[in-house]
Parts: sequence; structure tokens; C-alpha cells
Amino acid sequence: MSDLLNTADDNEVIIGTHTLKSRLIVGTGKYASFEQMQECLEISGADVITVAVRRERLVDADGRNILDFIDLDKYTILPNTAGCFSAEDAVRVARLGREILRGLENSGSDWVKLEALGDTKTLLPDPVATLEACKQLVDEGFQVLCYSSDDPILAKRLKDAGAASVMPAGSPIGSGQGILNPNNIKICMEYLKENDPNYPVIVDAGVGTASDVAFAMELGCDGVLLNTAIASADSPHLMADAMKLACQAGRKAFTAGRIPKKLYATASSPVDGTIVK
Amino acid sequence: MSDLLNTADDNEVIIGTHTLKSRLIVGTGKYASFEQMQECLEISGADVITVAVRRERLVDADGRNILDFIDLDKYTILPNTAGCFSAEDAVRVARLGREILRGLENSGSDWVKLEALGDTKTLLPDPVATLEACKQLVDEGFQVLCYSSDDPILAKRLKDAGAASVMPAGSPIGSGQGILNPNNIKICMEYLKENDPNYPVIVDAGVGTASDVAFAMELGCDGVLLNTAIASADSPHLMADAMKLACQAGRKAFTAGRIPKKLYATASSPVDGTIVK
Amino acid sequence: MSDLLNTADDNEVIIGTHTLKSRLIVGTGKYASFEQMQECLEISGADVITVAVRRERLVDADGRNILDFIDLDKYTILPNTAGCFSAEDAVRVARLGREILRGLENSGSDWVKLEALGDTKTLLPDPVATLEACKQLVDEGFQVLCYSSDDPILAKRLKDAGAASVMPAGSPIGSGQGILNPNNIKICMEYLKENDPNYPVIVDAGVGTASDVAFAMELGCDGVLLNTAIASADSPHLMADAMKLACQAGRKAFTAGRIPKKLYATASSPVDGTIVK
Amino acid sequence: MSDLLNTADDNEVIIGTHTLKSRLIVGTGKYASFEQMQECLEISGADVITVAVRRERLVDADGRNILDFIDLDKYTILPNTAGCFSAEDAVRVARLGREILRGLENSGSDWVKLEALGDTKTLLPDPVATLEACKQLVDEGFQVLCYSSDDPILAKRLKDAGAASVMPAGSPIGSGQGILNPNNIKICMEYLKENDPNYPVIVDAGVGTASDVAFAMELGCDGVLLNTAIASADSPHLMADAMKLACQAGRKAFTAGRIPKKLYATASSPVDGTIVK
Amino acid sequence: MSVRYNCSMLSIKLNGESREIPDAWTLAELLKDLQINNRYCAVECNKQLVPREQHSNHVLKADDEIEVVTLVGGG
Amino acid sequence: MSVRYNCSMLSIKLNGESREIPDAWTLAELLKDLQINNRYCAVECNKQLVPREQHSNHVLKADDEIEVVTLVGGG
Amino acid sequence: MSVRYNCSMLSIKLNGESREIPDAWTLAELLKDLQINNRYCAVECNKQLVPREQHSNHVLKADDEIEVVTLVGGG
Amino acid sequence: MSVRYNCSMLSIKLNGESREIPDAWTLAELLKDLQINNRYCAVECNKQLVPREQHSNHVLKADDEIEVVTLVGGG
Repeated sequence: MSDLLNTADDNEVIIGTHTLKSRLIVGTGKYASFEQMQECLEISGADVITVAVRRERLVDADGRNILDFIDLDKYTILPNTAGCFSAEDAVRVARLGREILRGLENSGSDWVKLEALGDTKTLLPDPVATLEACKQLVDEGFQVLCYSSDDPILAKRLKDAGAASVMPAGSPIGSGQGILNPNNIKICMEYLKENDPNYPVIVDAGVGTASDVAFAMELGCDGVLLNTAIASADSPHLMADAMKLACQAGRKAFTAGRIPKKLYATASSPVDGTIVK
Repeated sequence: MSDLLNTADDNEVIIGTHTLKSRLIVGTGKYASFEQMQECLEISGADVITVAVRRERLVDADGRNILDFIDLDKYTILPNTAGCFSAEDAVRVARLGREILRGLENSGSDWVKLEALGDTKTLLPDPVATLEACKQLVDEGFQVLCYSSDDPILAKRLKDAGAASVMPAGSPIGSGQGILNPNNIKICMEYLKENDPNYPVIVDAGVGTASDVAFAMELGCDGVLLNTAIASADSPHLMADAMKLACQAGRKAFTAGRIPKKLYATASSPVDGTIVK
Repeated sequence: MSDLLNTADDNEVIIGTHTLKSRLIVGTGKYASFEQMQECLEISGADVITVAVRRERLVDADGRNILDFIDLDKYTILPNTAGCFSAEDAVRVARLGREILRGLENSGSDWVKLEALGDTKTLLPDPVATLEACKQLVDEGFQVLCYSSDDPILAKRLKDAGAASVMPAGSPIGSGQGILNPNNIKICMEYLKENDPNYPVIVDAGVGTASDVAFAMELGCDGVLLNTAIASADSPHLMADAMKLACQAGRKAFTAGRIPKKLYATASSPVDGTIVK
Repeated sequence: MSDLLNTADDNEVIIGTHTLKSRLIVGTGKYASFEQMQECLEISGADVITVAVRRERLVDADGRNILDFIDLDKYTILPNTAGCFSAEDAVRVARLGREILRGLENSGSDWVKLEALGDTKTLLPDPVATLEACKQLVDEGFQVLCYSSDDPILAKRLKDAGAASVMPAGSPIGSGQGILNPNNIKICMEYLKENDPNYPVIVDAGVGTASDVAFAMELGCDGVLLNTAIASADSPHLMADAMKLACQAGRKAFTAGRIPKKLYATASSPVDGTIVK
Repeated sequence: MSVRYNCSMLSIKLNGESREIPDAWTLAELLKDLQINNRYCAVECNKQLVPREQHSNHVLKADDEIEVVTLVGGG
Repeated sequence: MSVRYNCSMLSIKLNGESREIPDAWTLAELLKDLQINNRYCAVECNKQLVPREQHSNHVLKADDEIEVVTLVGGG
Repeated sequence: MSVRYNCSMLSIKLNGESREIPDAWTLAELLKDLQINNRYCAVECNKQLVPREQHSNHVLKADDEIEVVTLVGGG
Repeated sequence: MSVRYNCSMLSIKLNGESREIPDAWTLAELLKDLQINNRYCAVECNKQLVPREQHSNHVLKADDEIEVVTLVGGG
């Protein structure tokens, strides 16, 4: 039976030099504890997880570091540049992230999730700073995964600037609103995958629940990056499992080719042969 | 790890005297072949499948009967009354379906998916005929699963008439439009589950893809009944797998308790400790 | 210029023996004062207004009656059967309403807005009681405008039972959610206007703002009945004006025949002749 | 009665040094004839109309120029830079447009609708070129109305660059899809009107019908710019009238303060005093 | 309504509340006593509409259930 | 089903089509003649279900309307 | 525009197409020759706007790229 | 970090806060003093990354702005 299913192993997606076994990329922020984070990451089936770069708390609150809870051989770490509001800062933070991952000999030392944000209120990405930082980071040899708005023209410019992947927001970070403008995501895909069907497009930010993830995949996106939806769910473990399943379900539905939408019915049961007419 | 996940085995749902191991009920219509149907049913993980009752084709086209392709021990068959446009006909067809299943000693001989339709164009259910037929069938000892509109007052009347489950349509049969009025489904749930949280409410009809299934489950529905979405997909096998995963994903997301929807962001990365400010 | 606009006077709609000059039917409930109600009714341009039938308060709070504030020659009163939860009660209240209007010699003495509700929590219409009451009232010579769910099969049954108009709910009374299932409204229209294009279909209930009204008219509905949206707006006068304009706008847009929806652009400015290429 | 309505004359909106008497700005492209365009403009009630700049056709097809059909005293012309795909070209075309309007002594000689597009397929605006051109045009003394995506951070940057108005797209030009991301439009408004409530935000592009216009105004936008929706309607005259009414309706509804959205009802008719209970 | 008659009384239900009225009163007399604006009202006796014209000759009996209704604001 | 009997016949309606069958046939004989897999079918006579057990002693009469149904794919 | 001058010519680009014009013509003379309604037009020479007032003293040179534009319908 | 050195000191900025450290300390000495797990950190001096290998020979100067960062949870 299973041979019917996995034509090519459809769960793999290639971003730059990285081959991801899961289309779900999961963040490590906002969990109740490092232990809970560890369990949710494992349940999610993700093999790429994102982290942020912050000042060492020197006088350490509890003396524990997230890295004590991350199996560096199992996970490829994708450092982000969260907290940066200019290209210059984003480049600095990317370098620092790479330095740490090189020290840790983690496979994630050659890429970065570029976030250059507009402001703290909405955490929406700043198109100008993002584009600028993308160019610099590409020059410095980074594989850059750009968190961006769903503006298709900007997405194209980021790809032209060398981005390894463009990651349009479904809706603002942590807003839980899912994909607010499927139309724009479709146009992004047209531009980004024109004569380049395998160019990776990941929906990042705003996903709130399983159906959002499935919907993103049904649009043809290559993956989904999320954090808040799992970490802040009432039961993060269950939601991590839900997201894993939804990501696979959405991908399979996309690959399967859904039925068209019509105003109304076509009978599932044969019309003729009824005893009544 | 797994103990974190299955608090109670959340995939079980009880309808009347039946305990279903899967929340997905799959139809057997419109497949390209009996073989394809058999494979899709197995992939879908469903343990309840629906069938229709039609005149024996006497001079048989290919001498094959669907029952040669259905493992009567593995599946509980849920006969429907598709093709009936009056209570009287629906009752007749229900009796015939029961008679066959009794002969086959299948566990589905005591229930029926009641469909009393308005007309062939839309295959939308006729509220009056459905209610009338429901009362009669309950009197004759059937466990009646009523395919109904998403009218909450009708749903309540069907339950009061003894329906073992009310199955509101997400959208017209085969229209592939998913759940067009979540508001009504929520109100149906309020009425049907008032002081009766385990009363089974199944979304039946109109589901087109995985995210529709996940969304139905996230509304708190107990299951989804679908047929066209799998049978008429470009690759029914893949879509069957997608629907299985989506159903589990949606249920887990519902049980997990999603994050609220807000206009915009709350940072996933900690705000303090950034090197920039 | 004006001759270009009013082909036939498109604002007229015929319901039974009544010719309405405005497609907006406005309710008289929930206003801050009778004076405010009077002003809003006039601003709204409606010539048909609805009222309810209630027990005379005998020991009268302020000795004022709504009828002192309604110009019986200007407005045709449409009495409703709000507060009735059975066919029997709805018929009683309809008779009482007719009796009063006959006494007042108002043109509204021959019709009734039939509301037979499921329960007080949602005030959603009860399909069974509504259908039953409709038949009785038609037999007693009423022109019956049936407040109904958006179930197309029920709508057809009400018409077949003699309803002068079927008035599907956009969303629950006072919920302000506008039209939650345009798909169902379209199918209602197909059924109700099959070989009978002028059969009046009015969206009643749930309209919250101007764009809801315009949208209802763009679906091809013949009119909109609303009350809460005006009476409970911060400024009822302004909202009454907004609703009048929106009703006309929506009707004209429907009659004008809108452009199709497409994924993206066709240039508004001519493509050739640009100095750049 | 009328004094109840027009608190301040709410149809006026100020953009730069221009006071518009209508919140509807209408384009002059794609009409069947200059005559039809003239009639539609008048019916629309717009006092600002947009034009494009194109090469003089030298050997003239019919020897007629649009300007022969535009009353230069009645209308303020807003020239656009359609057809430009770089900042440099947009600036050139803006200067040419200004030169012509100066020659014509039209009040529109000091402003420009800046369009710097990504490509001809989608005609979506290019954020980088738009921002660059905006700065240059502001430096050259233009009042710049920037056609932009609905990216709130870009909108803020355009305002900071001196734009007299930011005009986010509801959906791609001519797509007729209305406002696809109200969430983003709301966030644009928050940024653009922060401590500057009268800063003009106009929805431009993608509006398809009256309810789209009303909805834009209900979001609090100051106006709507459209062309295709009227010019390509089956009856442009009727649609022009519809759009005028819808714009006023939406504005009044916004000003009036709509009722909140709730899951279900609050009775319009008083609950107590019914004869039945 | 203060009871101030010197004849035998009978009890009816008026708008859901019981009330004593003089024996053999007609509906018209009841309404007059209630100072109700006849034009704005309609009356039911035991769930049966009593048309305006018959008020004056409709004699009330014990335990009659009278409903006197008018029009109020409604959606 | 070729007609090849030498006794009086009577006409019934089977699945909507009229058909000649030998007089006094029982349902069971009809089904056997139709080579129908009895296990997969149910039979109605004049809109009344005839349970499996009674097939052999249910004698067919003229103008009986017989419906022989089975299960097919359905939603 | 039929060529009918008996002086040396020079070639310019007008609205993207090459065109022969008499040497030392000014913009004004070109426009007059094109019978263009000056009020409705604006002119660019080598991507630089030439204001209306300077048309008469702007002498054209070989290979000048002239754009003569007007207003047309647009969104 | 209690100050307990008997040599001249210089002041630097560490993670935004000013701090006295012994003259001529190298980055490596600073980190050791801070008991920081070197593997989990990266260091910047005046906005320039100082690769791990150069910590031991990077001599700190007055008013150097040092940032010592690590990885934390993030989206």
C-alpha cells in the first residue's frame, strides 16, 4: 500500500545546500520550559529549528542555556536576526549567529533567517532594510532565508538579490490569523517559481492552527515556519503533533490535486438505478 | 514521548452503539475502480464507510459487486438513502439497506445515513422529509445519522426526534467549497452539545481538501464524512492519506486549544537582550 | 444625464399587491426614542416599516404609543409575529396585527412578516413552525413574507406554500455579521426566481453596515430588511442615510453588471505608447 | 432633517493643498468612447480624475484628444506615471504630466499619482522604485500620491519620504477582487494616521463593485480611486452612479459607528409583553 | 382599577393577570374602563380574535382569557 | 431470461420493467432464475420489504411490483 | 511628413522612430510641422523636459531623442 | 565580579554596561573571568566580530564596546 503513496519522498525540501526531511520549521521561543520545548520539537518532527541571538545574561538567572536542550546532531539550527531594525544590525547578528554555530559545529552555520523589522509594535518586516541586508549577507556567503511581507514584487527582488528562500508572512508574527491574502501568496509563488519550480517558498509567521498550515501547503508553499502557534497553545505537545500532521496532510492534498469548487452538488451516489424514479 | 500525546485516545468517537476508531467516514462512490476504492479506503484509515442502495443491474455489466471489494469484518458499512426525495422512499431504502447488511452480518445493520433530498440539481437536504423520515426510522429501531443543512434549529429538532447524530453540510455535496458558514456550525454545536458534550456532530458534504477537514475538526466537530474529495482527486490515494492526517491534525489542534487571533504581533523572540537597543 | 440612469425605475419592487418605492424595509425597534425612530425612518427613505405586536401596557409608562409617531399615509406598516415560537401563536399574532391595521386603515393590513422562531437565545427561525404558519396564513388571505434560514430547499417550500416573499437571514438577528453564506443566498435565488424573475427575495436579519446591504443587493436580492444596524448604531441618523445610499448603490451595481474577478491586473492605462519601452 | 446628517461636510477630503468635494477619484481609461467617459465622470460625482501620459500619436487615428472631453475648470486632473518601471522613468513622466497641466492651467499641475510598477503581468507596484521616485518627486515640489502595496511598513516609509497620500492597493489593478487584506489596510491606517488623523489614505486598485467601495470607506479610508470597475462594467453609467452612492454610504456608515459583530441575536422586537408566554 | 361596583363580579384573565369585572360586561365596556385607545388595539378572547365591530355585543364570561394588544417597535 | 416454460404465465414488474414469469413462482425461484447472489440483495414486493427468510414461501401474484436491490458505491 | 526641403538634413529620433528634419530647426518648428496642438503636449529632448517657453529657441541637433507626449485615459 | 586586582584598570562597555577590567587583558581572559561557556558564545568588539581563535590575542583597550552573545529561543 505504502508504495502508492510516496512517489518521490515528498516531505523533503531543499533550501540552498540543506535538505530538510520535514517541511515544518519550528521556533524555540516562548515555551514554558526548555524541557517542554525539547519535547515539542521532537513531536513536531521538524529537523530545522530557529533560534535568536541575544546578549549572554552574564549573571545567569538559572545557569541553563537553550543549547543544553538541543541535540546538535539531530537539528540543523537556523539562527534569526530577530530584534534588528536595520540592515547593519541584521548583518552583525547574522555573523554572531554563524560564529556560535561554527563553534558548535552545527550544520546551520551557513544560513540565516533574515528578519529586519519595521518596528516593535507589529514586528512586520521592513522591505528596504531586508533587501539591503539580504544583498550584504549573500555577499558574505550566507544562505539567506528572507522573512518578508507577501508583496510579490519585493519577493522577486529578494530572490534576484540571491535569497536562498523567500518566506512571506501569512499574517503578522504571533497574530494567529493564518494566511490573510492567499491571492498574494499565489502571485509570490508565480514569480518565485517561474522557470524554477523547486525554489523554496516558506510561509513564516501568523499561522495559528493546523488548518492554517494545511492551507499554506495546499497553496503550493514548500513549508511552514511557526513558533507561537505551538509554544502558546494550551497544550503545546498536542499542537506540535497537530502541526506535523497538518503539514504532511496539506502537502499530500496539494500533490493529490483537489476537486474544483462549484456552486453546488454532483451526486456521490449514482443517480440512476434508484428505486424511486 | 507518546504518553504526552494521547491523553484519552482522542480519535475514538461514539455514535449510537458504534465506537469508531477513526473520525473520518469515507464514501465508496465515484472511484475509477473497485480496486482503487479499496486501496483509498484502507489508506484513509476509516473504519466506517458509506454505501448507497440501488437496483441490482440483473444483466450485469461486469458481474462484479462492490461487496466483493469490502472486508465486512474490517469495515462497518453505513448505508445511505441517497436518491430519495421523500420520507416514505427514504424509509423504504433504509429497510432494504438494513436487510442486506443483516444478510451480510455486518455491524452496520442497525444504522442508516438518512438523506432525504430537495432535488437532484443541488442535492441539498429537504428539512421536512428528513425530519419526518428520522422520526419513522427511529421508531423502527434505526440509529439515524441525519444529513442536514446547517440550520441550527432543524439540527436541534432532528436530535429531539431521536437522531443518533446530526450531520450538517459544510457546503453542497461535491461542491468542494469546504465549510461555508462556520458561524452556523458553531451554533449547531451549541444546541446539539448543550449538556450533552459527546453528542456526535459530523460535517458531511462539500469538503474539498485537507484544510477543510482540519477546519471542521477545529470547530469541535466529532468527525467528517466525505467521498467526492478523495474519489475525484487527481490522485485519490494521496488525497485519502491527506484526509486521514488532516482529520487527526484538526482534532489535535482543537484539543490542544489554539492561540487567540489578534490584529498583529507578539514577538516570538524575546524583546530584551538585543544588542541593538 | 439622468435619463441614462433610470432605465426602468429600478428602486421599485413588487411584493404581493404592494409596490415598494424603496428596496429598504426598516424596523422600528430599539431606537432611543420615538422621535429618533421617526427621523431615522424618514432619512432611510423606506416606505415599508415593520412593527411588532405586544400586550397593551394598560397602566402606561408614558402614555405614548408608537403609532403617534408613524405617518400612516406615508408608511405601509408590515406587522411581524416576533416573539412567537409556534405556528399557532404566529397565526394568532398575525390576525391581531391585521385587526389593528384594518382599524387604522393602513395599507399594511393584508400582509405579515412571519417569524416563527426556534428559541430566544439565537432567534433563528424554526423551519417547521414557519412552514406550517405560512400555509395557514396564506389560507386566511394574508400575503406572507417569510423570515427564514438560508436553506434553499426550505425557501422553495415556503414559496410553494404561497409565500408572497421569502426573506432568508444573512446572519442571526442583531448579530451584525452581514451575509455569512452568499453561496446559499445564490442557490435560494436560483430556486425562488426559476421562471419567476420578479419573485421578491429580501435579505432580513444580521445586516450590520452599509457594505452588507450593498453586497446583498449585488447578489441580486430584491431588498434588505434591517433594524438593529440603524437603531443601535452610534449615530442612527447617519447609519439610516448610509443604508439608503448603500441599498441604491448595490442595486445599481447589480443592474450595471460588474467586472469579473481575476487573479491579477489588466492595465487601466493603455500599455502601448509609453515613452520608456 | 438634513441638519442631522451633515455634521461637518463629511464628503470633503484634503490631500496636500487640494480639497476634494468627492471621496471618489475616477480614472479615464478603458471607456468605450470619450463621450461615455465624460458622462460616467459626471455621474460619478468625482472632482478629481486621473489620466496617463503617452506619446502623441502624431499621425492621429481620429484626431480627437481626451482633453477635448474634460472640463478643465470642473475637474482637477491627477496625472499618473503608469507604464513606468523605474524611479527615473516615473520622475520623467511626472514632469511631462506637470508640464501639460501647467500649459492647460489645470489645478492638478502640482501633484502626481506615482506608479512605479514591478512588471506588466501583474502591474503590482515596485516598493523600491516607488520609494525612490517618491523622494525625488517630493524634492522637485510635487505633491505625491503613492500607489503602493498594502505593506504597512512601506506605507510608513512613503509618508516619511513626504508623500501627500499613500494609496494602498485593495487587490491588483483591474482584478476586481476588492479588499483582499483588510487587516493590512487597518495596520496601514494605524501607522499613517498615528497623531495625524487627517492624513489621507486612499484605496487604489482592485475595487470591483459598490460593496467593495463601501467596505473600504468603512475601514476608515479617506477615499477610493478606481477605473476598471466603472469603465468595464456592462453599463458604466449605472456603475458610476453606484460607486458614487457606495462611497457616500460607506463613509456615513464609518462615521455613524456600526453595531458590533456577535455570534447570534439580540431581539429587535422587545422580548417582554408577548401574548404567548 | 379600583373595584367600586355594587353588582356581582366575575373574574377574568386580562393580559395574563386575573382581574375582577362586573358581571355581564361587554368587551367595549371593559376597554372603556381601561381608557384604552380603541383605534390602536386589537382584542382576543380565549385565543380567538374579537373584531372591533363585535366589542360592544361580546359579553364576557368567567375565566375568559382576554388579550389586548397594540403595535410596538419591532424588526 | 429466455421464456421457456409450458405453464400459464403472469406478468409482474421487476425493477421497473414488466416481465413474464411462470404462475405461482415464489420470490426464491425468481431470484434463482435471475442467478442473483442472494446474499448481496434485498427484495421489496409492492413497496414492502420481504425478509430473506420468507423468499421461498412468498408466492408472486400478477402485477406485483418487485424491487431487487444491492449495495453500490455512495457518499 | 513628406520630405521637401532643399537644405541639409539631420536625423533625430521622434517618439522612438528616426526622422529626417531640416538642419537647425527649433522644437517649435518641428511641432508646427507635425501640426500638433501645442497646448495638449509636453516635449522631452534627451530625457530632459523642454518647457513650452523654450520650444522656439531650442535648436535640434543630430541624434536628439525627442519625446512628444500628451494626456490619455488612465487609471 | 568583585574587583581584586592590584594593577592599573581600564573601563570598557560589556553588553551595554560599563565595567572595570585589568589593563591589557585579552578577550579570552575576560571571558574566563566571566565564567562564560565559550562554546555557546560569540563576541563582538566595537561592532566587529572577534572570531573564537583570536580571543586569546585580542587585547582590550579603554572604551572598547564588547558584546557577548549566545543563542536563545526564537521564532
